[in-house]
This record gives sequence, structure tokens and C-alpha cells, in this order.
Amino acid sequence: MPEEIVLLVDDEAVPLRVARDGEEWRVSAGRHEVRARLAPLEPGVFTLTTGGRTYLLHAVEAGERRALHVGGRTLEYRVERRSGGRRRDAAGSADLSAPMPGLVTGVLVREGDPVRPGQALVIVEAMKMEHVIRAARAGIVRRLLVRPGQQVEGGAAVAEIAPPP
Amino acid sequence: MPEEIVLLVDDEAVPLRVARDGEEWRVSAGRHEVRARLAPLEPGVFTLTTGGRTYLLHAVEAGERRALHVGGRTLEYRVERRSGGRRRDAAGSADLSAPMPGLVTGVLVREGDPVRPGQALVIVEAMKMEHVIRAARAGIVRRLLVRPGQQVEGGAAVAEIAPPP
Amino acid sequence: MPRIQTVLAANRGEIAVRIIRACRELGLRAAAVYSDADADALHPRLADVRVPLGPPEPRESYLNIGRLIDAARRAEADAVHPGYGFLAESAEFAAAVRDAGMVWVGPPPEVIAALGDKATARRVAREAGIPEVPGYAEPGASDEALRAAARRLGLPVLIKAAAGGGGLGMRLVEREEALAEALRAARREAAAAFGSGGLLLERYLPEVRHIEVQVLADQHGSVLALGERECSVQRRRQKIVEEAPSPFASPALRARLAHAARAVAAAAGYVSAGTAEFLVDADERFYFLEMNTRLQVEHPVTEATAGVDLVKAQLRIAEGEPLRLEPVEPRGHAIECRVYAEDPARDFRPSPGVIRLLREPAGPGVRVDSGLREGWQVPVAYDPLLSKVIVWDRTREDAIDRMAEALRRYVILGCRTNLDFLQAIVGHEAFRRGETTTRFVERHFPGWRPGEPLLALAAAGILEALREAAPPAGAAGPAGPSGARPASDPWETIGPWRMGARGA
Amino acid sequence: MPRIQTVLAANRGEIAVRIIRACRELGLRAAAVYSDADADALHPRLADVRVPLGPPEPRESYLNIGRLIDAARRAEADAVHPGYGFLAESAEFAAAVRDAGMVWVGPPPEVIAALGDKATARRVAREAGIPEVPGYAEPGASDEALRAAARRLGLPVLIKAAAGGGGLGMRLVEREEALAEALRAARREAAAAFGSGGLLLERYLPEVRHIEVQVLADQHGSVLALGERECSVQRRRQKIVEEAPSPFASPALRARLAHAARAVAAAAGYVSAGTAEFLVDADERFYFLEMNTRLQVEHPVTEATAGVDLVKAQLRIAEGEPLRLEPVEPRGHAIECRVYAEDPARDFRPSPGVIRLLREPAGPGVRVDSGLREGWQVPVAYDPLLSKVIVWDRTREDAIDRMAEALRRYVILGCRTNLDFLQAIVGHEAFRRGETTTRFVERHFPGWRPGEPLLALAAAGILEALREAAPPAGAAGPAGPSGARPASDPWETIGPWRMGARGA
Repeated sequence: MPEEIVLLVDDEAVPLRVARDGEEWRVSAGRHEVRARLAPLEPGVFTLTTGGRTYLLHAVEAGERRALHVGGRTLEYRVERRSGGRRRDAAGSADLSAPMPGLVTGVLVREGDPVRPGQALVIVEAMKMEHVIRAARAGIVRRLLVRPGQQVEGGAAVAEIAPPP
Repeated sequence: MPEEIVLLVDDEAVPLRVARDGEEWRVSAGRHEVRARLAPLEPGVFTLTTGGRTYLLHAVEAGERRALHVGGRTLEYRVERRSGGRRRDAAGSADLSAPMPGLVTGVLVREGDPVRPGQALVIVEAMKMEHVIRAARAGIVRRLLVRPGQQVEGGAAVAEIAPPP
Repeated sequence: MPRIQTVLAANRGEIAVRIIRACRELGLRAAAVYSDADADALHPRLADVRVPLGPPEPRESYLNIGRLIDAARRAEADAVHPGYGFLAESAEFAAAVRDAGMVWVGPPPEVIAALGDKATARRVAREAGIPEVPGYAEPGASDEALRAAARRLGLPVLIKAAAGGGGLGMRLVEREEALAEALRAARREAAAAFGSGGLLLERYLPEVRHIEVQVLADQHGSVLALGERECSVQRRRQKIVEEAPSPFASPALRARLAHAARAVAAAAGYVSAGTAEFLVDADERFYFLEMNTRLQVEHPVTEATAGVDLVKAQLRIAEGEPLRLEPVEPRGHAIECRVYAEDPARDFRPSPGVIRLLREPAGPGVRVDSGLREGWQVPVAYDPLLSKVIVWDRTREDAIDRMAEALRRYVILGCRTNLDFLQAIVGHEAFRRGETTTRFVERHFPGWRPGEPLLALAAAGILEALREAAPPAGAAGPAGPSGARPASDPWETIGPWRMGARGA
Repeated sequence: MPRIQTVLAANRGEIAVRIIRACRELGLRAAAVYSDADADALHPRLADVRVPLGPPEPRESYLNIGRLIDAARRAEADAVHPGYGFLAESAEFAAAVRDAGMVWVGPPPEVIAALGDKATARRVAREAGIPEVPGYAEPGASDEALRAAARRLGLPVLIKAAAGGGGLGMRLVEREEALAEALRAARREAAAAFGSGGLLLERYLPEVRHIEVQVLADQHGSVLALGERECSVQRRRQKIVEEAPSPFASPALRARLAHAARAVAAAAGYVSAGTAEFLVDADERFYFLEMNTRLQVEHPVTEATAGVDLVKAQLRIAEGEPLRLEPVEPRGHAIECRVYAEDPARDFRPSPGVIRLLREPAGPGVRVDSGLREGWQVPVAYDPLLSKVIVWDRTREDAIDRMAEALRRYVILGCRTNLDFLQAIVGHEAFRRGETTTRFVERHFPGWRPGEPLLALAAAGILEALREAAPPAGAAGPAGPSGARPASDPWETIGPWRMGARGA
């Protein structure tokens, strides 16, 4: 009986159907199907055999986040529970979050300011680069959530934009 | 107050005197003294600082056996408890034990045979080499502890030799 | 000159590791410095002496001349190797090292000052008869002057940090409206990276190659050219794949470039390892860009083809030894790929994280210059370069195949890297054909996203199905509930298999 | 000839890893075989296909022609690379591979048969006008005949396996009383290692060098000599340190050796990579010893100096490609040290164990060909070679310094190795002076024991004192009592620090 598993890859939902067939697994992703065997070697290391080749598979997890490497490809993902409660709204305020951990070096608007699409709002500096966070659409700055000089985490919201009146 | 610690290195007792002096340790081995600091980095990895240099120190243990690497040198050892009960008799039957794990391919004497010093008693094969275990001194074969075809552990006794009558 | 005893590597990451290794091979004591963010990094672990520098911010640590000199004194260093980036091209730092009675492993501060400022460097080249890229380079140029010059040159123009290198502070401006903001951002980045906000402009030459020549000069007037490197494959104006020799250069061009590089170095009284950078167009016309007065990130491809250890050569030159290298005939082909903690699918956004699992490739002709270790947190404060994979083989084709395999074998889990993107580049037919102009990435990889990783998705699906079947919090093995494992344990993983492994 | 698709590496350990890497770089599917003792080894992990062979005993696995052919079929292999040792010089295996319709990556069985038997090889050399070591080599010689020949030649004599190489079955006999037991033991070892107990005798030349020339020959009659290797530093008649070029050979001797090697190869109709071995005395007189019809353990030093990947070259030759290498001019200096699981202080006794911690050296000019991984149990059943450290640098002096540093950085905990001994050799003044005769070890290291490891003893003392102060069984950290850790956990260690680490 196939199981439905939804991976979140870069906040995009990737639904998989996974079924066991004796020693073999069948995994469907969209129109593609992979038939493979998995064998554990040691903690975090496995072999995956498919299509006449065996691949070394390395996998780790840290909290909700998972990462694995197989056949030269690296995949980072989270797992969506079937309850569906955790899925992010990809179209939402993602544009207004810090793209990476870093230092806020500039806040270019004030609360209540009207903004146009693409307008620079906040500057975050990390790894010797400056990143400008811009408005995704027109609106009013409802709340500013960071100050210059503040350290922010990757993904942290920096501002909320209300629709234009 | 210095502590006495006896390491067994290749079945030889190496007594050390170890004392703590603030952040520094003083370790005496025979006429030599080392003053050093130790700092942990992560499980099994430390730094050892002495004489103006800092060395990376790697250490593992498996049961009684310990091994470490520092400054390019590897040391395998066991620790003698001060009760003194575990120390081996280095001059004893060591010559009549298997030098390594392997397969007994020949037993060249029988119980009750007289043997002369250097006489070949047992042949053990391991890692593509043949090793002859010889009598260390003259005597009588009191007991044979292995048979041809038997797998033996490293250090396992293969025969007991009684003094000549 | 007295023999050097102790060398301070005034840098971090893979290049500090590189310097420390060279020192130890030469029997020199190697001293490392580290900021608070690098206390657990690889480079201090490999050194003989390790000195803390201060807070993570570069200005408080790796860019802080006073603290570095102080650290060198505490380490009883009698020489300082600056690596690349940070203060590697700071004449002020070089002078401070000299004034502190130590040996600077690099050219004298006067030469750094002359060549390190791109405006002055162009003049030196011009006087030596070497053609230069049309541009505007005046020391201390104001925003107004730069805007006027941009209009004169015609857009697109490239804004560059006068003091810098490595793409930092660089901005391509194609529309006049964008000029003001680009100047501002470039000044900020330049000031942060190099301690000077000075900028210059260059006319942007679109379909060119970036070719550079490695030189080595001793204190006695000998200058050697060790062959050229092609560094055209770039993203965000920063090199990611470099090779030697250039797949484009003809023997005649190669000889002309080597001659030009030696001429600039000789005219400047150059000492130590340095690099003359050129742009070369499709008709083999070349333009002098700048002279880098330091070791380059991509120096290993020259080491592989020329058979010269450039860091050891620098240290020997610094000790006053004359160059004992007969003119070097490069052999075979070398390629370097820079591994960055960044997300190529999101505008190469830096992506720091904890290295939870690391397997670095090895084997004949494969070299990995790395600052990585398992359990290490990649700091946010610095450039996201993690390591470099360098391969050598007899032909360019063989080297490409070797690189592809090395990249496939490179496992870094815990932070997003560009390893997938590098595989896409190296596997691209245009790369194999040697069509590596500076527009290579924008032409062949616009909005690149990794292909559907079917195998990886299947692996994830199976692992998650197994996890659902036997949740790790349920019946834990003899190691105790898996939740109790330390977060830095690289084997913290995949519930039911935690203990069921064959190796356990 | 059709292109090869899948290559079976019919071997184990570092050489299987080496072959698998080369195949994958060439885009070939790489198949590994493994005995039950090697199920957890590194080499099957790196392959695309892995086929179990059978029980650990070599005759049931790596020496079992039927099982190997069967494994090749199951892997759908169309070519077999034998590596070195085991069946690498078995004409019978080569013929079985050919008869199964697969490509043998090596010389044709007829050439192996002719050259692989040392007695026949000598005749080929003699007819090609190459001088040979005085000795007695008759196929199928009885013990009586050998004893009589030994008396004629005069002691000391060297007993050698007619079918073998690599020192197995070799015995130096200095006194007549020891002859009978030595012949018996040599026959046993030879039979076990090579499937044939045939022996030959050579007059023992004490103060000679062991110098060999790498050749590469294609199927179209081209034969190249890629320079010589010096392999004089030996223990128990087995090489432990090899280098290229020989520090002893003059350019004239080098040319004469290359000529002789090419002459023997051409006379034998040689194909693939092979090695002509010579003994050279202090007056530069040389004697042909034998032709090894396989890749040598020490092939990497030639790869480093000649700039040729010998395994890839073998695979291309096997596919029928003509040699496209112009005559090769070796460059710089390369050294290889063989890392063995053995105790040099106890007559080089093999010392298997579980690799509990592994840190392999890396960096410019350093290559480690290794079959190791953490957690792996070094099997008792096979040769104790664990890995090889190969360094290259511009001069022999620089290469020695690089090797010394690489060996210092090499951490293997869990089984006794010869790493300390290798450091002593490489650090010895006589080695630095190039005084590497075959008597080097017995002359400079009789009854060698490692010096007092004061630093290591101090470290042990401090760690034990800390352990006494806070015994691990007492107040265990959040990871639970340390006794519950799996025995293969490489971090199973040093009680109080188990959880107190900065990285945790």
C-alpha cells in the first residue's frame, strides 16, 4: 500500500508515493518512478541500488532539517506531515525575510511608509556581501521587525507590508 | 600531590608521576619531566601545549586498550591500576603465545616432549606470513593449548613448558 | 638575511591551512590567528602556535593591523604571510610588519602601494608599453567624477574597488539610473573589505577572457613567468572555475602575455609571487587589468602545471634566497573549482551552517585545499569560500573527467554549497569545448536550478518511509534515546538505522 | 575492439580503490568483489557494482578463478583488472578471462606465462643481451637440485618464488643448516600466495640497489620507458620506501636501464604496464632480475614524476588505443612510503585491528592511496598493506621534508602501524644522503625500537589522571553511561571529556 510523503525542498512541496515491494522500494515523483533497494552500512551511511548500479548514500538530520547525498547530488529538505499543518505559504511574506543570517546594516523605510514593488527596504550584510531586501508588491509598511546593528537569523521576518489602502 | 600512574606499553611497565600545577600538568617519566597544558576540543580530540608549541592530540580506547597520537607519534598502552594486580609477568610464558591472531598450521611437538631453546613448537599463519613460535628455554612440553586448523587470538598461550627435570 | 623561524599566517580558512602546511614542511614554526568565530576552525588546529585575535567582525580581527602585529609578537613570529584577501594587499600592514622587525612574505610595501592601487598600476603598465582596458582611474575620484566618466566611456561600465581584488566591491552597471546606487554599494563593500572606498571605472568588455600570468620574482632582480591561468568562468564577477593553461591562448599569445607580465613586474621592482591580469578578446588583443600583489586563490593550478610550490617559493624569497628555478615548462592541464557555501539557485546567496558530514575526494591528481572539518560552524562573518578542488591530468579532457568525478565524490552536508552547480558547469559541452568567456555562466546558466534529483528524492522517500515505520523516539537502541545525542554528532541520523548498522 | 563498459577490479584494498577511481573517471562502470572479511571495506563502497566472493581465505575468494569469473559475469563486466598480488600474474586467470569473452587489462596470457616464470624471463633477457644475476632457475626444480645449486653458487643465497613477486616466499639463507627449513617455508608461502610452489635461487648480492624501470606498451608495438624507480629500502626483503628517480643513477646508467627494459619488453611482445627489475652495484653494473607483468605497488612515484596515469593508460591500451604519449621527460622527485599494519619493533609482526580513528594527510604534492576507513576491521587473512603515502616535489630534499610532514600528520589508531618507523627512515641522515642500498634497514635500524615517546607518555599520563579524577562510569553525561556506546564508535573515548568538548 503506497504511502504519501511530502518533502519540502526550498519551501516547495514535493509529493512522493513510496511503496515497498519485497526487498525493493518503488518511489514515484510526478511521472517518474524509481525502483531501488536500500541497505544500511553504518549510522548515516547506506547503499542505494537501482538500475544496475549501487550508490553510496550519506544522510544527516538536524532537528527538522534533513540532508542527504547520493550519486553526486545533495538534497536538503524537510518533511511535511500528512496532517498538512506545517506547510508554508510560499507566496506570502517570504520576500520580506532575511535571506541568510547576518547583520542589519540599513533600514531604508519607516513604519507607515508607502512602498512600490522592488523598493529597497532593509540591507543585511553577511559573508562580505550586502543583500537588499525589497518589497515584492506595492503596499504600506505595517511593521518593521529589525533595527540597524541587529543580528538576524536566516529566514527571520524583517518587515510586514499591508496591502495598499 | 603527584599521582603515580603505570602504563603498560608492550607489556613493559612505564611508571609516570603526574601532578597538576594550576592550569599546567607536570609529568615525569624516569629522568624526564614534561610541563604541559591540555585542552579538550571535541570527543577524542585535544590540544597539548608544551615548550612553546601546541600539538593536536587524538585519543581512543577500546576496552582496556588505549591509543593516542600526538606530535607524529602513536602510543598504544594499557593502564596498570595501583592495586598492582594486573601487571603481567613479562619474563614468563610470553614467548609461547601467538604473536598475532591467525591460523595454527602446524604443531611440531607433543606433550611430554623435551625441547631445547629455540626449538620450533607451533606455526601460526596470518596476513600471508608464517610465524614460528619457539621455546625460550629448555624444558618439557607440559601442555599444548592449540591444535592444527585452530584460529587463535593474538597473545593467546599456545603451550606451557615446564623446567627440565 | 637571517633565517626565518616562525611564520604567522595572518589569515583564515583554506589559505591559512595552506600556509601552515608549507611552513611545517620547511621546518618553520607555523602560527595561526583566529577570531572568536574561528576558535573551532581547522586552521588553528594545524598550527604550532595559535593566538586568539578578537571578535568575529573582520575589523576587530583579520583586518585589524594592531591586533595582528600583537598576535605575531605573542607567537614570537619573525615573519608574516598574509594569504589573500583581508590585508594581503595592504601596504600599511606590510609596513607595520616591517616596522615591527619582522619579515613580510610578499612584495615591499612601496611596491604594494604602487601596484595595489589600480590607477597607479595602469600607469606603470602604460609606461612599460602594455595596453590597458579603456577606463577611468583617478585616486580619490568623487561620485560626481565617476558618473561623468561613465557617461564619457559609455555604458555598460564596471565599477571596481581601487584597492581590492576578488570581485568584492565590483558592480556592472548597464543603465544610468542604477549608477548612483551601484556606486554607493560598491564603496561600502570596498571600504568594508579593503579599508578604502576608492573606486575606478572600466569599459565593460562583454565577450572576453580573463587570463592572468603568474610571476615569481626574487630580491635579486630575477623575474620568472610560470604560465597563464584562464579564470573566465565567473558568477557575480567572481571566479569559480580556473584552469591552466588557457584553452584559448595560442603559443604566440602565451608568449606575449608572459613577456608583458614580466615587463610590468620588472618595471615595478616586484618581489615574491604576483599575478598580472589581462582581458583578452576573440582576436587575441589583450589589455592589462591589474597586478595582484599577493598569492591568488587559484594559485594551485599553476603549481600543478609548473611543478612549483608557490608558498614555499614565497617563503624562500622572503628569506633572501635567489630563485633557483630554471625557466619552467608547464606540463598537462589543471583545473580548480571553488566550493562556496552558497545557493546557486538563489542568486548565489551565502548559506552558512554546521558541517554535519564531510567526505572529501582524494586520489591521483586530485588535491583539495580545504578549511573544513566535521562539526564546524561555517561563520557568517566571512567570505563563503569553503575549499577548492584542484585536479591535474595529462590533457584537458582527462582533467575535466577527473574533476567531474571528484565533485561527485565530494560530500558536504549541513550547509548549502555550489557543488551541484560546479558539476553542471564542468559537465557542460561548452565548457568541454573551451568556450569559457566571462559571460559563460550568464549565457549557459541563466536562472539555473538543479535538475530534478530523482535519485536523491527516492532516497529521501525511502528513508522517511522507514522512519515512519519505526519512529526513532519509540524503541531506542542500546545507545539510549536518540534525542539525547549531542547536536554536533555527525552520525545523528535516520532513526531506525542508528543502531542497526553493520558497522555497529 | 569494442569499447569497454564495465571493469571488474579483481582485487581488494587500496589497489581496488585505485582501479575503481580510474574507471569512474573514464566513464566506465566499476565493479568490486569482496570476501566476507571485506564486506565492510572501502573498495566495495566506492564501486558501482559490488559482488560477494566467498569466505575470507584467499583460495576461496581473491585467488579463486572460478568465483572471480562468475563474479565478473554477475557484474556484467566486459573487462577485468587484476591489480597486483593475488592473480595479477596468473596466466591461467588471464586466459580464463579471455575465454569468458572479456578483456584482460594486462599483457596476454602467453606473455605472462613467458615472463612471469622467472626462469623463462631470464632466458628472454639473456637472448636480448641483458646481463642477469648469477643463480639457478629451472622450472620444477626439486629441493635436492636447489640444495646442490646453492652449494655451487656459494652462500648466502636468496630463495625466491618462481611465480611470485613482492617478497613473498623469499628467504635469505646464510648458513647451510638453515637451507632445508627455508626451502620448506618458502614453498609453503609461494604455494599459498601464488598457487605454485616453484622456487629459484640467486646469489645474494649484499650492497646493491634495487632499481626498476616502468614500461608501457600498446597493442601496436610501441614501447615506452617512463623512468626508473629505486626500491632499495626494504624490510624482510619487501619494499617499504620507493622513489623516482633513483638518487643513485647517473644519466648514463638511467639511459642504459631504460634501453634494457625496452629491449626485454619488445623481445617478449609485451603489452600494458610492466616493470623490468634490476640489481645495480656500486660500479653501476646492472643485472636483470625479472619482469613484473602487472602494475606495481609503487607505480604512483612514476605517475608523479612522468605525469602519466598508469591505470588509465592500461585501460586505454586494453581497449586497443595506441600510445599517444610522446617520450616522457620525468620531472621533480617522488617518494612513496608503504603503511603496514605491523609492529616494526617486533620483527615487523602483522598487527590487525579495528581502525578506530583515521586522519589522512593531504595538501599540495601529497597523495594517499588508501583502503582505510574508520570503523573497519583490518582482516587477518591478507597482506598487511594499509595504504601508501606518495609525495612529489621539485627536489628530493623538498620531497623528503614533505613526506616527513605527511607521515607526522597521519593518524591511525586501533592497530599498530609502521608510521613511526617510516618517520625514522625518512628522517635518517643516510636516507637524506641517498645511501639507500638493500641493506639500508639492517645497517641503520638493527633491532629498531621507537625512541622514548615523551610527549605521548605525558599525554597519556594527563588523560589518565583526568580519568581517575572523574571516572566515566560515575557521573555520566547526557549521552548515558559510556559503557553503552557501540564498540565501533570512533569517539568512544576518555571519560570526562566525552561530553565536555567545545564541539558538543
